[in-house]
Amino acid sequence: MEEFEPTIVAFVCNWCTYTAADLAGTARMTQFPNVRLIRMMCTGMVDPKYVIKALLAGADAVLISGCHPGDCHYINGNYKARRRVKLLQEILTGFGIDTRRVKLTWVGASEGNEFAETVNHLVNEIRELGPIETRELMVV
Amino acid sequence: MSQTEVKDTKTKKADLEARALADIQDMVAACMQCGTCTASCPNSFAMDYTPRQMWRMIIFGMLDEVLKSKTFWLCSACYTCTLRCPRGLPLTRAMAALKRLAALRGGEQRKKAAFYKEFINNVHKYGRVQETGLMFSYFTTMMDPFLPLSYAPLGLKMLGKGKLHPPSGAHKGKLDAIFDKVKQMEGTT
Amino acid sequence: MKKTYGALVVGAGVGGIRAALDLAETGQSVALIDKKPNIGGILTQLDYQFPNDHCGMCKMLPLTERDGSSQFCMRKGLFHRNIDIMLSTEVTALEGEPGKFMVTLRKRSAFVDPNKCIGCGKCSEVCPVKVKSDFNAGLTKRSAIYLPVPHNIPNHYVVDLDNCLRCWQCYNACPTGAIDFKFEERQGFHILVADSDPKTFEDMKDWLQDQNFPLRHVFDGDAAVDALADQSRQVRILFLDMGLPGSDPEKVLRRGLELNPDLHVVLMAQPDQEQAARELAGQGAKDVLLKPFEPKRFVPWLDKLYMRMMSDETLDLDVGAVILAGGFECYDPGEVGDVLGYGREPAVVTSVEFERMCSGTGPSNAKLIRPGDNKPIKKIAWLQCVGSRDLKKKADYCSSVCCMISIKEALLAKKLTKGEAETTIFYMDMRTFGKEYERYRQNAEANDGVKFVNARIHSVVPADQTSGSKDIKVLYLDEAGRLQEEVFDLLVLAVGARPPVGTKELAEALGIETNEWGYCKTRYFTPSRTSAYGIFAAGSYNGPKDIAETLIQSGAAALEASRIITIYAPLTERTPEPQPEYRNVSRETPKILIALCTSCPILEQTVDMDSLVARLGGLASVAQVAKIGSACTKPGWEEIEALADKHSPNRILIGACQPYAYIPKLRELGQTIGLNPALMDVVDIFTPTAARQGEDKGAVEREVFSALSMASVRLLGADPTPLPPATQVTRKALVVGGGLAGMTAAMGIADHGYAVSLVEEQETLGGQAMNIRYTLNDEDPVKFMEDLIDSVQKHPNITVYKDARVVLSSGRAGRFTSVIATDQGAVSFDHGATVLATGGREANVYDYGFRVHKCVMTQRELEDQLASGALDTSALSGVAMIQCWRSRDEGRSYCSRVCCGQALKNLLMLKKRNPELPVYVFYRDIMTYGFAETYYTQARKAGAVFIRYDLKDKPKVEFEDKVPVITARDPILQREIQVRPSLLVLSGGIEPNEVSDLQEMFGVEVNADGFFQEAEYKWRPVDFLKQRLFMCGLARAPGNMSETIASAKAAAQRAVRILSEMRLTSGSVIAEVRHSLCSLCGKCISVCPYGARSLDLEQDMILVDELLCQGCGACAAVCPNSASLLRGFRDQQVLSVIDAALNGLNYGRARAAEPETATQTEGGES
Amino acid sequence: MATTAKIEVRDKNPVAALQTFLAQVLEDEYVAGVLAPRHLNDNGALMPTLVTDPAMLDRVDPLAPAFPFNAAKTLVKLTNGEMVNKVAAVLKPCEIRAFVELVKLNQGNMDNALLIGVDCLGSFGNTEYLNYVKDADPIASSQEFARAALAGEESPGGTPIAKACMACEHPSAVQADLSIGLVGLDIDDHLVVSAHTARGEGLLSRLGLPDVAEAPSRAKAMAELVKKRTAFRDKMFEETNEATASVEKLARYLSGCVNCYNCRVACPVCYCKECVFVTDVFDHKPWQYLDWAGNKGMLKMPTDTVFYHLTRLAHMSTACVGCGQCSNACPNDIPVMELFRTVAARTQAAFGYEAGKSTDDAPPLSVFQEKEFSEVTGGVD
Repeated sequence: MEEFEPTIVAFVCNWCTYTAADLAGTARMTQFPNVRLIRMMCTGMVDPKYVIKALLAGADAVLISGCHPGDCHYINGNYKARRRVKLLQEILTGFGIDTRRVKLTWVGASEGNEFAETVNHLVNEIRELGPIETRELMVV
Repeated sequence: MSQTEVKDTKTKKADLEARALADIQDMVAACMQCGTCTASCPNSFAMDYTPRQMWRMIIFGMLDEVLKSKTFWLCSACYTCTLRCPRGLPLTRAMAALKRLAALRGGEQRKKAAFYKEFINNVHKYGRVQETGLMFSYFTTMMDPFLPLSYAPLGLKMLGKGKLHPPSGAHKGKLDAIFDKVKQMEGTT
Repeated sequence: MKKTYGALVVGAGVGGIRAALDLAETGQSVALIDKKPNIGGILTQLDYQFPNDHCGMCKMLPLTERDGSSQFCMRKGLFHRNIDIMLSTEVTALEGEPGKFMVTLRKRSAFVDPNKCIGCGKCSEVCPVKVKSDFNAGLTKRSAIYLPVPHNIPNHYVVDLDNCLRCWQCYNACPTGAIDFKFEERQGFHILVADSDPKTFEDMKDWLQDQNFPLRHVFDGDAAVDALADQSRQVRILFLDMGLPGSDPEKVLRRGLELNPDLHVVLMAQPDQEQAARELAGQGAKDVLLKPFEPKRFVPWLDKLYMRMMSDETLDLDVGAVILAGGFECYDPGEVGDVLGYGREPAVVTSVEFERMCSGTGPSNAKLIRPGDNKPIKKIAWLQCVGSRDLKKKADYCSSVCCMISIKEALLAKKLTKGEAETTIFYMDMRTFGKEYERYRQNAEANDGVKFVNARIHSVVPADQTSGSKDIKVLYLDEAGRLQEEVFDLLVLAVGARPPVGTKELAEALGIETNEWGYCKTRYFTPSRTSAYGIFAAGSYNGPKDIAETLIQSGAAALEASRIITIYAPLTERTPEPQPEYRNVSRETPKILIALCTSCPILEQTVDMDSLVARLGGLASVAQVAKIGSACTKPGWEEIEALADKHSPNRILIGACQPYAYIPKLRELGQTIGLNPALMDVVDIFTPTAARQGEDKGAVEREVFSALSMASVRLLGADPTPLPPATQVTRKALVVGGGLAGMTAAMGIADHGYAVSLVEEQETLGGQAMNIRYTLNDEDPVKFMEDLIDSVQKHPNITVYKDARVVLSSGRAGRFTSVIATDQGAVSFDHGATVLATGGREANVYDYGFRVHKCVMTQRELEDQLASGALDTSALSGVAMIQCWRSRDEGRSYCSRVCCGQALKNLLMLKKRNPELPVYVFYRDIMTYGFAETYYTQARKAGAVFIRYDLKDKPKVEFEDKVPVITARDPILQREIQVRPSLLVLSGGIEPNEVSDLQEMFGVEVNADGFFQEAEYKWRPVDFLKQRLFMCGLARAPGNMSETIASAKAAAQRAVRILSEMRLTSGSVIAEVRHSLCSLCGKCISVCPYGARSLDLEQDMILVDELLCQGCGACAAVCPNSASLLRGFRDQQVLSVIDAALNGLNYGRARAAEPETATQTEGGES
Repeated sequence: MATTAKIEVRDKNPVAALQTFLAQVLEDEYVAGVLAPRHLNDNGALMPTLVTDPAMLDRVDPLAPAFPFNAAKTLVKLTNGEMVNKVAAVLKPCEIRAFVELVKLNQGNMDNALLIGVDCLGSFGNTEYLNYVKDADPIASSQEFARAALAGEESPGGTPIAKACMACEHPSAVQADLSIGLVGLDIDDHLVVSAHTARGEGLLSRLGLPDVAEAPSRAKAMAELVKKRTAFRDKMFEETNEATASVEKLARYLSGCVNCYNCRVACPVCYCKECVFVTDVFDHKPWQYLDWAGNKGMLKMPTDTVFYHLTRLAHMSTACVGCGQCSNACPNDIPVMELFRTVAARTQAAFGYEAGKSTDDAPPLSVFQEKEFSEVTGGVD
């Protein structure tokens, strides 16, 4: 198997981070093939079961990225997301899933390079951590 | 310094002095104390009151204290403050007006005004500055015996460099027309 | 051909966009033009804005009819079905009268076909030209073909013809041939050379042979005239030599212009004939060229001339009204030799340049490093009032925004350097007069450690010449009068505002007056009307403003424009455009059509299309996978329509580039083939391929396949059931508060033909404005108020309830019912929108005992006595005024903004009546923002003495036998001074009226100071968070009469926006409840930020108000068993998208068999 | 200090004393009925019964070591609507705490219920209890059990009490209106009833029971009991953490699960009418199963097992009161309670929230602050 390429599912908010990702994309900043962007209306709508589903289905990390606190188009979506990610991290650490595999970041609309750096940093971090158990293990 | 009483000078309209002060006040009334004039004045290090404090005292009408200071005497009219004042106030003209006001008031101010007076008369009389004639008439008006001694080193150095011109009538009367015109304009013929 | 629009908005900055959106949402069609090649104005360069340091431009987007407009970040761009955006366009002429203006526009082409350009950037890489990029305020370089704003869409490149060297390298480098230099059309572009000396013609012939222009040569005047007359080969450029034999050049010129008025005549003259040529040029010749020519200059010049003539198009529009939203330019300190070292020292930058240095898309990727030597910046100074409040620079006005910009930039610098940066702001008056601005400044000073120094830097010198370090030493005079020197890494000049370039020409073209500083002139009581009726000023066009004021001014201009349109060019009752009936596909088995756009060659090269098409065919419910020409052109689109008719799919997925640009097209396609646009989607398959030409095809194909499979699986789960029916709107409005604001708002709404009930608590209308007797700019407020009250009472559509209060209000969006208790009993009133204008009053801030003294009064009482003549000014010995009395302090930490203006007004009136009267004003910061600064200068010239104090030692007031004695410390003289005036006037500022009952009735909040809390400081200044409710006047924030009128008109426009809709439809992405699953736990009610959900107790059901719901999905995430879901993002859809994303990724074992054997096309059941 | 009163116990029959106490409560016009555990058919199971006729209180036995199911959900049905007077409910502490959580979720209504808590000395599993009372008089065996437990016996009457009870650190119900103390008292002499709320005090004063001095032994005994149970609980946490330290171990831990979702039905704080795992969201299409199988070459059926447990953890771990009914209800004896209590301890500690403590503290995911948990976003808030 050639050198391990981490797979990342990224839930990005339609307003700020999707714009930054688009900017990063058009300016060709990110080079990582296995990053899958899923556009949500707001980080506040990322249901914990989506993150669990992604991790069980073999995603090495789940990135949730949205507007900076205060910038949220829907006023307070990002604050709710932060509490949900806190809950998820507390639950999943118990089962050997490193908290760094569920990452919440704030990326503004004009921060194309910031988004690229966040993705690069996360991919390198996961590359050290190694593949997630559920990549090989059939658990459903 | 105890609290100084702010005098309402405006009521005493009688004499020339109050009117002159009013003129100066009009010149500097729009000052917003930004301090650019003081900061850019080359001589401000030697002044007891900075120009900015000077304008402030004028606005408050503290004339006596203003005339006691030597700030306006040190102004060498380089016009930097007028150039850079963001409110476009004629600051150098205000300094000159203060000099005239001090000279008008006389008293121990007279001595300070003496050098200026003698200088103008000297230039008027000889058509150019006659250093020896100027200093001679200055020492006579000052009536201070030690004064010439303090100027001696400066005089010798100027003599060495050939700067002390002997009295000569070559340019006599050349500037009379200018001085007459000035008198006529100032209405003090 | 002529197009008609309701309104023309000139300038697509934030003000222009707001005005255009306001009009477009009421159903008017708007032409939004901008001379730049991008929209957004200065806001494209600012990432964060005060006072809450967030961006938030997208909150301007419409809240209802969301499908009609763009629903993504405004930095990317804007589209709205009623707005046509024309970039690089300027107004050249305007005739006609309000309601029927004929406007001619000149549209400069960008020489790049927006449909073909895919933003790959190859052209700008090869372009040799490197000029200063104005997007990065000159800090970085850009080439002649460039992206005006990196993140805007449509993201196509633009050729800057002025700097272009015509080397054609970009033309050859462009993969999709998007750059259009009109090479073929050159054959028809005849050039005639009329010169007796054959050498000029020969030279031109060989210089131009690869430009393929048809050149012809004549030797004398008559031959030239005949050639010009030959219509078959019409001459476009005539090179006319001054020494032409036969008929003299003048006759040829006149004859030529008669034959063809837009013939471009170039006079060729020897050096001695230049004078004669210049005179002749006066009669219609366009250029004069001195012989001999050299090719290096002549060929590019001719090429550019040709490009300009061929590409510039003039458009004629019929418009009802014109709104000017040109914004403002920043003062360039480099223009005159300034002592502050700008241009000489790299460490001296302007505030816009600093903004770019902090931005992610700026030169240094948001790392604070100094241009020039890239030294990390730690110690920064700001100098206020550079180019404003400066008579020398003919700008005795305050630019109102630079103080707040500097504080924000200081906080931004601290944030970027994680708090290490040391920031100092040098100022004269820190003007933080806006809502919440004073608190912003106090926080910056107290918590974030921003130092404020009251001094004016007078010169900047390099820190030390020897070491060549770029640090600078700044010299200033501190308060105590000592000369200070301080070394900084960076000095930011808070540059003031200037009217936009070209204002004078535009003003002449439109016939409007400008004021002494060059801004468009508007009157005090009609802040948005220019001197020409039917033309209005929005945003900062009539004076520099911050964003909230800009939007309010734009709202007011929009109201005036829409009033003109409804009165002069009455729209037929706007029949709501037919609700498109979509085929109900909920019964059909899902059939997906996937169309792949293959126009860009890159896709072909990097991906093996056949295997991709095959794999896509294997996806569930995919009926047909087709390759189409180029989805961005008309023919490509017809191909999709044909495919849709042939296969009648109920889901359509298109793989193309730049999905954002397709959203309006999907809506049209939906209408033509009758399929709900929510069942269609566009996926970007270009970006994954762009970067990886070299890599192996498999990896790239997997990327493209995964993007398409995720989208198709999501479409599969899309919910085809039609949207809930639109709600009827009661087209009446309720205005609470009969003061200046309430009456103006009522008039604004009533003029549009809607019924308004105006409820006033007192017995008489007028409120606080009745106490204003005269204004600073000598208008007559008393007469204005009388006329206003008279016209409100006579207005057919307004019913006024005096001495009445609203006691109950309930109902759903668009249909409210309120009960008004009047002296003749209760009246119930149905209305669709509500405007709260409950106003404010002068703060009664009196310390114990002051009230007793007759010689102490407030500014309002002083104004009364001055106006009524009760005060005999000659009997006064002196007047002292104390500003910020008990305001901008812990109890009330906000600036009431009007008291400085009122104090100056009274002071100038006192001085007018008794010039000798000494007046002392104790102040902290004189808030004469905007053009009121001139009155501050006048007050000082009139001899008023201004004494600064700060919170630490306020002026102490005692009374000695009935005369106030004020002791204070003069900061300049560093001495206590004592003033014994005969009159003491206190400025206490403004407090909002008591609104707790309205708060509870309408469910609205107030901020810490008691003023209404708006939905968003900057971007929705007159809306409440609860929709259909608007606020204006003093109840929103302190403001003078002009600002109150503007906010009232803006609120009226927002109300008209709702009443103008026969039926309000929501967006397609809204929440839904599956009642069978719902256990009424109420989690979704408390989580909804818009209060759009309510518990209906009778039926025990959770109701979603589909107009308030903005589709954020918070309710869907908080509901454990997805009883509450968001249309378009149902759990099945998202879970299957996650599966598709991870499906087929490089799992340990390569996927054995391709899924041909898996269920093919028709197999998947619904 | 809560006002307390004494319940006289005559001829060593605390159950009879409690029955008379409950009869007095029933007389009070404030109370419409009493929900209390009652032996229904001589040696059969003991079930919560709504008694309105005081005569029927004769077989009521609050001391029985039986916990058929968590009565919180029943009380929800009894209080969820407009009612004139109240229902008094004799409940175990974990039932009361579960009810408090359900009130916060707008399911139950605290105003219509009068909660009477009884010190809980632990209960047997349903089948163990049936054997325990198979041939003896149930009430006598309950008293015997109580005396043995109070004396500190590990498994009174030979059978061990349920693990959930052994690990439960809330033997006495502080949130109830009235709570009957057993721990640290001689239950043959007298019982102590203390009122914690205004309603409780009102009712207690109306009953006119004699006063009693606070027995120091009660506090000491209570502390000791709690210490013992906490020790057991912490050991259980370690074992469970060890047993589920990786996803594979978790899968093995839950390998017996057949997605019958019985643990959800038994769980008092899982309030959904239908769990999302039984709605249409999770009935997948054949091609989906084949795709999943294709990924790893095989696919366990039924799917969404570990996914279900993890999602249930995400939904209700912050509300888990540790009543143990989930393990009790699992047909394949999967130690669900241990897993859920371990994770619940972690999540509740993370948000500084204790389930069932009081109706005032809001459930953690329904509120948020502007500046919190910056470690989640890498130190940037």
